[in-house]
Amino acid sequence: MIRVQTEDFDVGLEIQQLRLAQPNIGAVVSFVGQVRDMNEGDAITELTLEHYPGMTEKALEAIATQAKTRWDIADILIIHRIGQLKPQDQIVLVIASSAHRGEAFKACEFVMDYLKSEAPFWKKEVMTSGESRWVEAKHTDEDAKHRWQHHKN
Amino acid sequence: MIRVQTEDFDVGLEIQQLRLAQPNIGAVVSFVGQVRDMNEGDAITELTLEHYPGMTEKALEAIATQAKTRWDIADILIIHRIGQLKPQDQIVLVIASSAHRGEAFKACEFVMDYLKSEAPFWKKEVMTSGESRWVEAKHTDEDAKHRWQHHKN
Amino acid sequence: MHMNIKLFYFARLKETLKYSTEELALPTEISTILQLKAFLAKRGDVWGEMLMSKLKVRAAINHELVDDKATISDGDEVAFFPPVTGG
Amino acid sequence: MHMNIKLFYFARLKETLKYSTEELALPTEISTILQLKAFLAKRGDVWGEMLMSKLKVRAAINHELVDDKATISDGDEVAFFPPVTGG
Repeated sequence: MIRVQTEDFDVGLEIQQLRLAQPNIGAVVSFVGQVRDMNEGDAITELTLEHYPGMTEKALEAIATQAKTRWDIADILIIHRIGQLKPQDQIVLVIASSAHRGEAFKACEFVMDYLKSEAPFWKKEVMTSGESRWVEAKHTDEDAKHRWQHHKN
Repeated sequence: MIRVQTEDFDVGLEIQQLRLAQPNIGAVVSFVGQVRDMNEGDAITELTLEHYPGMTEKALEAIATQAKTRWDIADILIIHRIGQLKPQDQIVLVIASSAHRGEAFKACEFVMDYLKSEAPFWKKEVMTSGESRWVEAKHTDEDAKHRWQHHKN
Repeated sequence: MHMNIKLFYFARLKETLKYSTEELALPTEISTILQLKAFLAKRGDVWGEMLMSKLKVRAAINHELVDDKATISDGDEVAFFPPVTGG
Repeated sequence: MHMNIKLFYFARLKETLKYSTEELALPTEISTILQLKAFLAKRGDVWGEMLMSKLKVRAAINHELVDDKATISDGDEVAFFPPVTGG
């Protein structure tokens, strides 16, 4: 399931729903991303997330489908927030449930690595000086994605 | 932090506490294990978890310390339940927080793999027939642990 | 025959070009993303800088990421944006 | 001189041996886990089966996992249990 929303989300509730939906699975792995209070050495007071309505949802859907094809996964949930956020606000939640913990760990990390380099979201941050700037893409995120293309399972 | 307890735990609350404790971290990875309703082809009605008071806590502490030494981790929480559980009850929670998502994923999975083969817990399950049996250790759990001894980072 | 497309710009591109979206009738000689970029670059300094400079610009056709060689069809939705930074 | 140790059994071992814990004065010739197992195995059928059979039995001294060659000291807490199955 994919959700792109301005509202915050309830991590505990989402994990519980995926867990209870499947009595035959034992493992639920989740990733929560929060806005950091610092970036590139500057204190951050605000972060705005822009997205590409229509394409963003489709890109996330494609990433989740790829993960489900590649590993033995019961379900995947992706929630990504847009709009104005403050330090320590939650940005993103990815949950993968599976009968096997190794599969759930891989699928969840795979989704995050692909989301970071393929899903159309852009961050603009405001510093304590009042100046704002677009966050630069990190090539470590590209590297993280490419890792999955070179190794099996 | 290590907790071995009969009571259930609140995953959302625990994740939030680790997350909010560190304004400079962006990534929180968690694993929740639940009692499956089937094992070895038999429907399960109950599960009892025994442990070795004193040694169990020490073993979990040692695993968390090892993970913190090996990766750039802000904090690790391990909660493991003991006593009588039912299908779909939560058994175990592991949370790792870090500035880098890759480190948090690795530390969380490492803790689970080591917990599964080094922490003194034993499961006894009751089947629908009323018969009970000790759960056999899986050598896939040993394999999962050994994996970490052979690869760097 | 002209192709009619819908164009979208996002993030730094939207801000610098001061365009969020536009409808465009493309001259017949334009059929690839690269040709479209070169065509838009002729609008002036900021356009040339943003679309033809070393700044990485990503393109999508109908919500799919594509490269410079991808061909555009009549009625397509084309988008230009910087490398993504979500998550 | 006798060594006094405290012994613990867990899970399947506790159940089969019908012992949870005991205090033991060890004969002087016993100094390793393997020797302790052989000594306990002499108690009879079930003991021999559980401690000397192909069933994997793990041992801990003072809360640390050890192997058969580990040596026991006076006052130690020694435990025997099956492979663990938590998580």
